[in-house]
Amino acid sequence: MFTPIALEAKNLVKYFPTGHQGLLGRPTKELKAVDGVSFVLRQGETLGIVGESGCGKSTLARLITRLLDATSGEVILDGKDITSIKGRELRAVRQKLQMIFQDPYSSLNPRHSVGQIISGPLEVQGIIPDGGVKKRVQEMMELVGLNPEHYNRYPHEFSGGQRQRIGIARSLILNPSIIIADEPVSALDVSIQAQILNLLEKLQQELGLSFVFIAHDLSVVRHIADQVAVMYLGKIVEMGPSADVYASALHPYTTALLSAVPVPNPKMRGASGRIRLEGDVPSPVDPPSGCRFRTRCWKATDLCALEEPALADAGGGHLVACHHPMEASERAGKPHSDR
Amino acid sequence: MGTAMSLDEDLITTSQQVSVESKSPRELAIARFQRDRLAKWALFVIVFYLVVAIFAPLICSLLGISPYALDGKALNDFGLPKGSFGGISGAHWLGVEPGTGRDILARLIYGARISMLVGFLATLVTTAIGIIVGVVSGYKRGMVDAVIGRITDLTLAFPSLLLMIALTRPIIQRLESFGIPEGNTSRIVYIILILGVFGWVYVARIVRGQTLSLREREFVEAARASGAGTWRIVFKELMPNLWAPVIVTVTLAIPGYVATESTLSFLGLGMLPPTASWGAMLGDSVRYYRADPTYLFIPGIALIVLVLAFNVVGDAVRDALDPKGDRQNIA
Amino acid sequence: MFLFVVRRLFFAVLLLLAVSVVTYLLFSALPVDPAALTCGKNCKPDIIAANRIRLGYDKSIVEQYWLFLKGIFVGRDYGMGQAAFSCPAPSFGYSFAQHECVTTLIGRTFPVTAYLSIGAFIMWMIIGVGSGAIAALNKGKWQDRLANAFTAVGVSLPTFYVGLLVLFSVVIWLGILPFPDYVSPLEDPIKFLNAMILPWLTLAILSAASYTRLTRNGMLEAMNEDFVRLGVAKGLSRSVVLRKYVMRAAMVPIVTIAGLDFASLLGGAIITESVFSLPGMGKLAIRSVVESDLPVLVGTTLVSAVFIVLANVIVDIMYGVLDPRVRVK
Amino acid sequence: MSSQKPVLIVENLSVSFATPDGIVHAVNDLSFVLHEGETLGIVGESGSGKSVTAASLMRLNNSVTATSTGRVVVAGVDVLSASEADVRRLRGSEIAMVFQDPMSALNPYYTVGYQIAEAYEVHHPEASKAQVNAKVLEMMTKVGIPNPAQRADEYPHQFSGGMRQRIVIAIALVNDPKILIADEPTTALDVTVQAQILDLMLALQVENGMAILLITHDLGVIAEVARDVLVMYAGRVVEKADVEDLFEIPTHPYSWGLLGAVASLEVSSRGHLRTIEGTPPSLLNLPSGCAFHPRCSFASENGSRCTTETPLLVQKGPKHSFSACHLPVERIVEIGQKVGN
Amino acid sequence: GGYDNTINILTNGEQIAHLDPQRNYTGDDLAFAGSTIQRSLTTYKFQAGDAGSEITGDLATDTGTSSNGGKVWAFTLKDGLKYEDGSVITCADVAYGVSRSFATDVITDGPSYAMTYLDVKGEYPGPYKATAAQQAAYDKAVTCDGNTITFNLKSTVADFNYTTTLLTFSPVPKAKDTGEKYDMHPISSGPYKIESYEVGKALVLVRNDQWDIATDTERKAYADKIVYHFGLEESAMDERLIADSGQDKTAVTAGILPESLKTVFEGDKALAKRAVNYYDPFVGYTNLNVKNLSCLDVRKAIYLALDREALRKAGGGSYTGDFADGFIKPLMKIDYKKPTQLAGLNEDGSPNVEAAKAAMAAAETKCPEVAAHAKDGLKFYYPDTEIWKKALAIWIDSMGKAGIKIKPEAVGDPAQYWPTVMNPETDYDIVRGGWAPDWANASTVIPELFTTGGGFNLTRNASDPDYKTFETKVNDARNTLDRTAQGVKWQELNQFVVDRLWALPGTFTRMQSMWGSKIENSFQWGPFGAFCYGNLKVQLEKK
Ligand SMILES: Nc1ncnc2c1ncn2[C@@H]1O[C@H](COP(=O)(O)OP(=O)(O)OP(=O)(O)O)[C@@H](O)[C@H]1O
Ligand SMILES: Nc1ncnc2c1ncn2[C@@H]1O[C@H](COP(=O)(O)OP(=O)(O)OP(=O)(O)O)[C@@H](O)[C@H]1O
Ligand SMILES: [Mg+2]
Ligand SMILES: [Mg+2]
Repeated sequence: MFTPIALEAKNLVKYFPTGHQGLLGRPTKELKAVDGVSFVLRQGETLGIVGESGCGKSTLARLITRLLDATSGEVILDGKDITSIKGRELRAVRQKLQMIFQDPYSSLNPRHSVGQIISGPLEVQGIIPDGGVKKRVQEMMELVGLNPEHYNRYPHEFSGGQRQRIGIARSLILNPSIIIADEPVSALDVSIQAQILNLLEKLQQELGLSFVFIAHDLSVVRHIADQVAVMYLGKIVEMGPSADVYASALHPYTTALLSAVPVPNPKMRGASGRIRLEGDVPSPVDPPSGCRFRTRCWKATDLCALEEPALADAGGGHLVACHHPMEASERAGKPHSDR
Repeated sequence: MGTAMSLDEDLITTSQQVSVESKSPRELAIARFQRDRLAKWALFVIVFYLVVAIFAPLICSLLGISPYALDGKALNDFGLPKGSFGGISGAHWLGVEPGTGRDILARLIYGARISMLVGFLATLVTTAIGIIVGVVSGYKRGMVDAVIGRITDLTLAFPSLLLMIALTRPIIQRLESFGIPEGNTSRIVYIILILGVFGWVYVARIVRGQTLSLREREFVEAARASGAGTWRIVFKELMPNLWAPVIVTVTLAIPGYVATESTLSFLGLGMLPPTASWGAMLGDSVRYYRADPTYLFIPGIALIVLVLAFNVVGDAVRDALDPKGDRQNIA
Repeated sequence: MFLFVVRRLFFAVLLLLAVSVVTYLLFSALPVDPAALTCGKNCKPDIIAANRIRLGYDKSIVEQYWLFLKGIFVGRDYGMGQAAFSCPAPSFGYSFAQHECVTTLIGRTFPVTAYLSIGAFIMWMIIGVGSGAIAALNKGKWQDRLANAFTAVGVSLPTFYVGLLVLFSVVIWLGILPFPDYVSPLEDPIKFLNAMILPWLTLAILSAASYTRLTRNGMLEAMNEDFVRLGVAKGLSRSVVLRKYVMRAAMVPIVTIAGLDFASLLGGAIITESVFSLPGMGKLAIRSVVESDLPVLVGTTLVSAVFIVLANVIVDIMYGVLDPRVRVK
Repeated sequence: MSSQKPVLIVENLSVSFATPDGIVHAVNDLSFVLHEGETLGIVGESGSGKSVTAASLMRLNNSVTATSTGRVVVAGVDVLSASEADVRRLRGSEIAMVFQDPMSALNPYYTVGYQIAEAYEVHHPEASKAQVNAKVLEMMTKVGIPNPAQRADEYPHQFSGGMRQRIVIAIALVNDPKILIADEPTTALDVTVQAQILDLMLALQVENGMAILLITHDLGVIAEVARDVLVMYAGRVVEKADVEDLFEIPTHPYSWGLLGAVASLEVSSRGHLRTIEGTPPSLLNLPSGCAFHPRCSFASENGSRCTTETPLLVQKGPKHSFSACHLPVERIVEIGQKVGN
Repeated sequence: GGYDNTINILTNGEQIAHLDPQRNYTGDDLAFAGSTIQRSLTTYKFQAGDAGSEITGDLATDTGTSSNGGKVWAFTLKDGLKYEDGSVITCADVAYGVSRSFATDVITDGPSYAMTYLDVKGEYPGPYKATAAQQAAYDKAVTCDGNTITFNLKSTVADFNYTTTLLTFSPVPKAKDTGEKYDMHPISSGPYKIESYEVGKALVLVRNDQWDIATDTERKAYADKIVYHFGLEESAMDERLIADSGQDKTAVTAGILPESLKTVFEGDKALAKRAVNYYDPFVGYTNLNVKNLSCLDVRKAIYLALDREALRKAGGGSYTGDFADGFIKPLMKIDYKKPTQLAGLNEDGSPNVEAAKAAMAAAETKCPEVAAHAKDGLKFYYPDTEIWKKALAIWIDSMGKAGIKIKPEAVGDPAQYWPTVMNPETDYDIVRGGWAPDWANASTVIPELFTTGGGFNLTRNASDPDYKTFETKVNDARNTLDRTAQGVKWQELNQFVVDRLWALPGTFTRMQSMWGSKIENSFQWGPFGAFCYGNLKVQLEKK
């Protein structure tokens, strides 16, 4: 654990005002999209964030990249809180901190050529690289596995995987040190997903990048992440080294999540010990008191309703926020033992 | 899993691009447009009208006609054109204007200048304001959007035609006192101004709607993430995506404004004599539906042809620009 | 929902106040002196001065506006002695050109405009939605092109031209109908219909256009929706799917726009009323412009603003009624 | 293979679309049989023709632009050539469908109860109001919607994605169809909800004995649910096998790639995932011969055959696996065994 | 079939300018109100042709008696005169009515003859504001003695009994006077009364059963009902009369649009029989702003260059009138003599460009500033209608040929035209004009149009060196008691103005009217140039 810290989030909170009521139509409620998230991203490592739809993953990504302003909390980059910087300073930070988006279709401006798209950040930052913009863009294209001759083509002429490569090239052109990837492969076909994951890993190794990698697919995260954080309703419920979390999940939610993933092995069909969660994720407008997962948790007790469990280290940097973490014995029937 | 790993290498082959040679959106749009024969004709009509308008003096002098020359000899004792079909003759191909004997063809050609000028300029002004306001309010949302929204409501709440008429004189006077040349110049400026004041709202609404959906697209966020400011996003990222809806509005707006000019002319707020405009011709001609029906139809048909041409072109352009236009249909 | 309506109404009232201020200011800035206009041909400066006082134009614009506003709620008196008269609340002022309280004038002309608007509305909805549906169901075929051409011409030709063409062709060339001569429907419904059918038709031709477009595009869009496919997959017949699924979805934007169009018609179909000699509010308004009859001008402008603003509120509420997704918020 | 009686027979189905850019051959020469109570899975990448196939089975494709050939026989009726009235009688009663996106599959303007009732009434015009209501509540209860009496009067947008998909399933099953086509029924849902929905479908299948045609791109889902599997690539079936066989000894290079590319929870090591390089072909301009050959690393083993000759679907595996590949059986089994579980 | 015993009057106007008798001052409206709902002391005979210009007693038993050299006029009211409510029409009511015309702040637009002629001492602001003393002063000027009303005038007015045909001298019962609003519902003293009046829609007159035909020698009241239809589309009106169906068979309309003239008069014979084309009392002319155009040569150049023939064609051709030779129409008989015309002016109305250029050349040396002004551009105020647009085009074209420029100044709304140009602050060079005498005496023309005190002087000629001479001559003519001698003086004054060209003579207009096939008695009433509305008759179906 001597790797230096690339980025640190401290107690990040984002509430969205919602619900119009009252004569003047002032919003009266708050949607707690991200509610006190802290993590540390170390240099050259990948932090995977998983969680179901609406749990606040994208909001977290937008908070870190300053696409949204945090309600409270800090994002520390190079020892400095960047949550309230503005103008030139912010623009400088943006060189270091880039983002890859989920949808390779909507994240590329259909009216811009590939060259324009990839060089966009250079233009915005007012950087003219040695050898000219075009050369640099073409280098980037080669790096991500695109044919540099396609410089003048338009996004619709590319397949989903290639488009995602364009997006990646755009995020790399400023030589960032940290990349926040918000579900970069969710929209892609399986065969293409693998190409992109491989590419990201290759880039990380070659360029020494640090990644925050967001996904709802646990298998994908497992593949790429060093550390994993599991989110539920705006909070991190479990976080730790990837291997630990997957092998011995402590939070009931993590366990359920893992067991819900269909296994591509018909022989495992109907395996016992599968945990099926009831119902849906509650509304983030008025989340359950105490532990937010308690409404769907089979282990919940009265305590869970009264007291919110803190995210505490259960050993080896494996953090969990649960009053009744899973025991080793409970995981016995876990379906994912090696075959 | 060792076997799998070795196989991994087997499977990786560098395969070349297999996508068909495809065109840029622009080329694609042009190709789509060119497939539409009707649209090409319509475009030809518009260009023809434009050329005629621009080169009106040249064309008229080539044809040896003038929009101002009175020809009392072509009129009978009642001031109506002599001969049948509104006095159509070798000298006056489309007949003469009742009352003055001026050549209708020449007036139609010159009238196209004013009508198209008003149509195009008014459209330019309304779309320019509309686009900017629409994009800004759609993109900025919040306070800006709310304020613009209230202004929109306010503008829409007024009966525009009534105000247009009521304000003609005072505003023209004001304009002239600002040094805008008296006469038709100040009238054209007024018409464009007032159409602009009331017309931007419609464009702005459409553009705002489009912008609202565009800004949800991730490429806008991507631009922000790379540090782009509002202006860059509005002009570089959003604007290029707004052309399709805007072009359609424009093609409907131009003939619409030509019609408005004629309504104002009908209400006695048109161009000053002896200037010809289609509006004045329409307003004048309806009175001769019995005495000189030929005259009644000539400016009307000229306008209808233009309107249809714009419409066909507008639709074709929209279809051509719509990336999924051709694939959208079931039932 | 209740709060929503209250809030919308509250904003509507604010908006109307703003409209009234702007209208008042705008028209006070007109280079006409109402006092001089009411003073007649053999006018002398002292008469103008007297009239100015009698009409309240001697006061500051703010005070005038205040009196005007007050008049709406408590009525207003003019002049004194035997020549005095008063306009009871709600008073929008007094028209010297027509020797009537503006409210009376509006009250008298409004029904005509209302009949005109309602009839035209029904007609253009039938024509517009009908031709839009035909166009959508025959996308790309001649029916579609025809509907398209029809709408284009409708949108772009000036009202007076279409109106007069309709009038002349139906009445003079074809001789199908007598000349329209407005009679109240309460008096003689047949004559009333005779007088209204052509103006209805004119407005319908002009306005149906945008509805044809809206319906066509709305339906085509709806046809691509998954839920329409599910409707078909349920085994529903084509007509049921079209009606309950496609039309229903296409109707929402149509109804809302129709509400606004209807409201602006209520403010006076100026040209149509003039062409067909209908004694409606539009004609009243245009006349007040011609005669610089400021009180009537302000009054009609405000009344038509009231309709538009109200229609906006109603449309918002309708939106909720029509679209359950909006309703619950 | 199932010995039960066939409920759906598809023979040489081809579907093409006339687009301004040319003819899109979305489905080519597809044949399969679906038996009573059976679950047939179709996997394939985006654009491989899965949804078009599903739509063809109910004749939902646009009649103007789509041309379908072949035969689709349901309850003795050839769906592709029957009259509209005949097809309508089948839709919803014999053969029903669950769509991919529960967010857009329900009509936003009607209550969910109404939409279920409507589906029932079309095929039961004689049913009384009370019967219909009872049926609605029964179905909602069946698909696991708590508090059905109250929720029947709510609108789709008031339901979560999972709940909506349950409603869609209720609509599909209200007439006890013999065939249920589920076109990516869980793709839009979260894993925990996906698990709920899959469980529900299987439970209902057991109860009703219907046949399910499950379309997905998720091999995990296939592995959990399907009995037989069709693997589609570029509008063609490239492999047809029993699910266990497929995972054990896949017999087509594309299947190999697919299985290999799946990031698995179990792979503890990080590092390279196997990939299928290149991108799926354009259906407007399919590669000659085997459509997969430009992405296939084994194509060279067959000389120029792969680029000139379209392989037929023949039995290739040791078991009942059918594959459309020019590689010799031994080579296929050799590689298939390495790739399989 | 399809028609009743109802006269339908069609107009595109929105209302009758004034029904308040003291405010009514338009030929057509005077003919209408005076023949239907209001009676004055005297009236023109309800007859066609010259007979129509003769006056007779109306409320008064005769045409009045003058004394004191025409300074005192007395009229005796007939017996049995009643208002529509049955109350008796008294002398006091007439006196009160006349007094109303002094209240010019409320009673606007009416003729001001009562104010000019009556010998009221001191200020009299009309009955609404008058103090007791002021009222007493009025009551001295207008006195009642039983049924006899006596007017004391400031000076001799030889034809005061013509003045009393104006409805200014119509009675108004004080108790019923609603001031400003009286205009909408005046109490009837004639054979008809107002049933309803909606501006922009219709005025409906029905029989007034309190009116006694025995008291009235002129009014016949044939029709049961008279409906005035307002706000009709202009061209539609002509079409309705041409079509002549249903109710329109008993319709009349004043004025035919130029574009319909050919159809009406040269189309169908039967149609031509239902129309009339006659000289009305109007003279159309063009005012020149003498203050700006202070140079006679420039004015001559304008007149010579003007294509009057083209102008007339634009307005409908020769049917619409003859080229005027001055400002007094031959109809005026005794006051008319053809003036000698400007040298070089073409009789046929065509322009004389050469002469115009010569005049301009002369102006260049004599009055270069004015000539320069004319070249720079003369402001021509015109009402923005299609016909006037064409007229302006002709003006621009004709003047251009003589090197004179016209700057068109459109007054958008025709209704605003007069208020705009009458405004002393409006800086025009040229404005149109048109005037008809109040009665057959040029004293209601020349002084009105060309003296500074005139009600319709748009020539701004006070600065002209000849003006003083002119004014003296006018006063002389006015004070000439002998009508023939007076007539000669008006003839000379007409020549004087024609020579000075303060205004350019235009046309002696003719008026065209049409009526439905079932209308009788549709003669044009000379003094008003209008139908004698009250005596229009419906030709009822023979049963
Ligand atoms: N701009 C916003 N205004 C209001 N609410 C928002 C906004 N953005 C997100 N939310 C809400 O915040 C919550 C978290 O949203 P977020 O997009 O971060 O979730 P997510 O984990 O990324 O989900 P998904 O997997 O669907 O992308 C959701 O309930 C969402 O509705
Ligand atoms: N109406 C249509 N017109 C033209 N082409 C169509 C039409 N519908 C589908 N296609 C084309 O047919 C091909 C197969 O589409 P289909 O929707 O069946 O794919 P899919 O396998 O369901 O993919 P996904 O996993 O993305 O749903 C695609 O290339 C698609 O573009
Ligand atoms: Mg997200
Ligand atoms: Mg699909």
